[in-house]
Amino acid sequence: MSGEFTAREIMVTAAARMLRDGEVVLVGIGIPNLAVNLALRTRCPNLMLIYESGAVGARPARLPLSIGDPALVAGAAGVCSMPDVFQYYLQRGWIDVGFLGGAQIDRFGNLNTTVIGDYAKPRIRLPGSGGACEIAVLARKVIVVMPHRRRAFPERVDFITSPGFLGGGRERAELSLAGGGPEAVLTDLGVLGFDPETKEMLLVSLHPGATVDEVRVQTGWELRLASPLGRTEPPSAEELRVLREELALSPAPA
Amino acid sequence: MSGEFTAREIMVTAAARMLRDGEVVLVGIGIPNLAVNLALRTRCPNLMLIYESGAVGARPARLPLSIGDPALVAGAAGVCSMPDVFQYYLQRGWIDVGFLGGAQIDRFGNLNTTVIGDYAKPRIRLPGSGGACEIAVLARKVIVVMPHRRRAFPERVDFITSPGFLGGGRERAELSLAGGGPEAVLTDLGVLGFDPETKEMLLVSLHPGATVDEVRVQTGWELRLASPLGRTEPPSAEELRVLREELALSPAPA
Amino acid sequence: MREAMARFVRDGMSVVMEGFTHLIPFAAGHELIRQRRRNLTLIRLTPDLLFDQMIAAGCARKLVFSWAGNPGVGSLHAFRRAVEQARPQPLELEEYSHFGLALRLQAGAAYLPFLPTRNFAGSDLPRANPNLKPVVCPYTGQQLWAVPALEPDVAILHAQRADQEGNTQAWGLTGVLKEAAFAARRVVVVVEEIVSGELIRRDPNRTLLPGFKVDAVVEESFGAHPSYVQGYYDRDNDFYQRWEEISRREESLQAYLATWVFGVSGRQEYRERLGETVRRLRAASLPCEPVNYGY
Amino acid sequence: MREAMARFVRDGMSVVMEGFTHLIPFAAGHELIRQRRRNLTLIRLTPDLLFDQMIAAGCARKLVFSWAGNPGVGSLHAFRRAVEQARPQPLELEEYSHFGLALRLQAGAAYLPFLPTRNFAGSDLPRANPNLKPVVCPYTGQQLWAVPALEPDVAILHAQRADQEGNTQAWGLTGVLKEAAFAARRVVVVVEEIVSGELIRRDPNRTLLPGFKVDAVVEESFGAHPSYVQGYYDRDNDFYQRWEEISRREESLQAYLATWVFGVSGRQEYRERLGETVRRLRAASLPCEPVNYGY
Repeated sequence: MSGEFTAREIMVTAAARMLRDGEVVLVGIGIPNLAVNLALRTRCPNLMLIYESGAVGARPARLPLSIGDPALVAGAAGVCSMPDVFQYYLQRGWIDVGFLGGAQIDRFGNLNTTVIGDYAKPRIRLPGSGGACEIAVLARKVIVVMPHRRRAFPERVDFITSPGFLGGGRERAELSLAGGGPEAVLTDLGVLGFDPETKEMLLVSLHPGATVDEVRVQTGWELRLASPLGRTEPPSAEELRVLREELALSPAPA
Repeated sequence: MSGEFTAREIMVTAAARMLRDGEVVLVGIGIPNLAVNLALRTRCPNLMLIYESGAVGARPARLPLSIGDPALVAGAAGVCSMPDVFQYYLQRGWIDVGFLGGAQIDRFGNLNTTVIGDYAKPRIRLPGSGGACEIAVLARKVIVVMPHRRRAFPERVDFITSPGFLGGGRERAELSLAGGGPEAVLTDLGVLGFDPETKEMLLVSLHPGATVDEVRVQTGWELRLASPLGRTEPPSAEELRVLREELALSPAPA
Repeated sequence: MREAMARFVRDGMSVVMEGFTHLIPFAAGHELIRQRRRNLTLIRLTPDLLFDQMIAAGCARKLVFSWAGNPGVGSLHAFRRAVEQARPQPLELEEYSHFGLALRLQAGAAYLPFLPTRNFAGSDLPRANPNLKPVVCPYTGQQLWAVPALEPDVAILHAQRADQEGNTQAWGLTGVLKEAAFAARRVVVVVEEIVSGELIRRDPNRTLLPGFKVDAVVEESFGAHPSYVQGYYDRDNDFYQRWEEISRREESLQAYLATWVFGVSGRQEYRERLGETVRRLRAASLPCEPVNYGY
Repeated sequence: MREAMARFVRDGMSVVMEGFTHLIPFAAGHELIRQRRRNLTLIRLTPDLLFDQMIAAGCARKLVFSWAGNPGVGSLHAFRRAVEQARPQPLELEEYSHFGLALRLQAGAAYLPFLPTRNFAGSDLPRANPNLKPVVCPYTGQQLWAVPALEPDVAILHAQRADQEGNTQAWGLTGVLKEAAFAARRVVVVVEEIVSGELIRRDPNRTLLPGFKVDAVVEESFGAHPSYVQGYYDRDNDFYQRWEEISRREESLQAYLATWVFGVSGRQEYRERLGETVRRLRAASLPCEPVNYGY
């Protein structure tokens, strides 16, 4: 971690920078919510925020603790039922970007939020899919945000809750999944992308202060590096101000 | 026609008497609408009126010309989309009674509102199904109201828009149609029902002034009679008052 | 209106124009007639006077529909002339029931290639329309019927109000407006009033369509006449009844089009020509009680 | 509340209690715990604190769900103890994604034996749950996934208001409330206020459920706490965060139930015990503008 910002702050900032103005974004709670709200208040004033709870075009006056917060409804452009969100918005192809996180992500971008261990007799029972499976299958692109820890980056996830590129290569394409799959993984150490052919995860850019060794120690397979390897621009003063003041992000480590 | 009421009036009255209080009724325009409103204002104050347009629990302050009249919406208990009407109300089995009419009805209660003549090159092009096909298939029971004319009562309809008992006997049951099929046909001459076994149409009751001969002349097959054959109770003074004053039914012949 | 129709509707396109009795986009239809669009595939549950006029004007090659009548009055005569006598030109028909066509739009809106239904068993409709196909339930083994998705090139819809971003609110009967909008590639919404985003956002549950699904908003007061707009003006039942007389003969129908469609530059002139009728149809005041969105 | 729960919910039944974050029927759940219902199949997209409490109280034999966490906070610990350690008893799981479970209710509501979706391809969920089956599109030949209809014995739902006939209005997030109600054999609605039919009928578009689909209406002010009711009271986010601490150990969770569920006769006493919290959560005024239903 650099002296002037936390690991969590650069992770959120890097995620926010993945968004383009005018995109329709399906927002989850926690870091994705922070990232989207940061983008909305800096580079992307016309981002369209949709929550799987049914709040459309939300303009929350406070940072919501849940994706069903009343502040997401009051002042929203619309409210719709959850069957409408999943069928008319997500399945129909209107969601440009879906944000996901998880307990595990693997070499080909598959995500696990279901169990650690065997499904029938799990060592740790996680919350499950929620809307993650359908976002992974159907959103035009997926952005993953999660801290970079070795146990969270195994070569194969214990359970594919939300499909990435499956076994890599053309496997996702051959199953005709409607959405494009993961585009980037933002961690507290760097920005990762996917090889266009093999669909294997690549380290694209290192955050200030992080090293390739550190990333490799925290990754459960031999991680390939993009060439040339980039350096992430640190959060700007304005980005930090919005995060700390407007979004009340406490500067605790991620 | 008897001296004191018109053929249309007894047809509407007979139809109204088929309803039981508290039933959920899918209402069409014209005679069904008159019948339901007559029942609502006389014997069945708790009838639940649903229009396929989506007006639920309507209490129209004026007699609607169309099933989408704004008077059906103002003061209604609810409004829903047409997919909801067809799926959550009708297909789900919540419609106790559907009213239908048509250009033709046959010996087994099948209705035609599509074409006279061949489908590809029709002699007369009729409006088509609208909601009639699904009402005939899915409503718990169907009540048919139409004037008794030989050309409208052929042995076989030119086109089955709305299935009754098809070829009779167990044919409807074998196709597993969710609804029970036609229960009665109310004409300006009498009340007709269906044989519980053969599902053939029977004359159950003659309206005042009508004769069996007259009915037979106006029916395109050898119509069987129920035994004993009933006599329809004429419209009461109260029924006529509601029809003429509250529902503004002009005393023109049907 | 002129620009929106010219920009979004081209000859040969499939166009869904919905609104069940309520909110029928007549102003848009008249503009398409004036622009002499041709070979359109016109899609509506109830073709109504709107499509009767467009058929008479020669805009339509094909009709996808489920009930072609003048509600509570009788036949659509231009429709019947086209089908029975191929005048002014033949009209291809693709016919459903209301449920069937609504379900096709719902499948299109959900980007599903088909949806199942318990409807149609025993009816001759599947024989008349090969688009209705059997499908077997993977759980029960029972046979249901399926309809294929319908994805029109353009949806033209009328509503009470929208904001500049296209967030559209409608109340009263909404029919299949939402399904038509989500099923179509492009969406043009005609509204009685363009209002502030602030007003829309004070009651988000009234929003039928989100702005990102709407490609253009056209403000056209009285744009649904002779149909109606709840809270704005009543249905012109007199005109629906007069249409029987007007449309019965091709000449009187063409005379109607010459005066009321080709003879006006747009809806404003149409409305001025209606004169007293506009006042007669004006809606009474029947406001709902506000609800609280606070937390 | 006591009579409604006793009358409609019996041991062994399948019970859907919906409300996505908003309108969660806690008062009803607490009453079911007090009545010591057993062997229930509990159905909710997000089991939330409500089912964590019911699981801890021993009401549940089986859980049908799609996301079992404390939103924005962490785990549901009673749920995890049941699954990971079979404490206080084993809990059978039937697991979907939100879309999948919402679609099961939608199929049930529509009386269809199945509905198709483009979801699930590539996920391990179909391997974990044999209820997800492939289905082939009769038009395109492509493989989709299907979910079977879900038809719970009872739906228990919370809403802002209803009239004596059961016509129920809700605004803010409505999640899968409508689908759950139409899918279930019986429906009990808990509302903040029973209001006049007149008020309901002044705004029919707000009606979520028609009276004939509702078997009982229970008036229970503050009945959704610690979740929220738009326009009435805010979500008790503090309590959601405190639940992490309360539920982490079985003893403290049972102590909570002893005080706040078994230790009160009903929601009124619960509310009195909350004291200042009730005032703190009271909703601000943020009314919408009325619309006109005149014609």
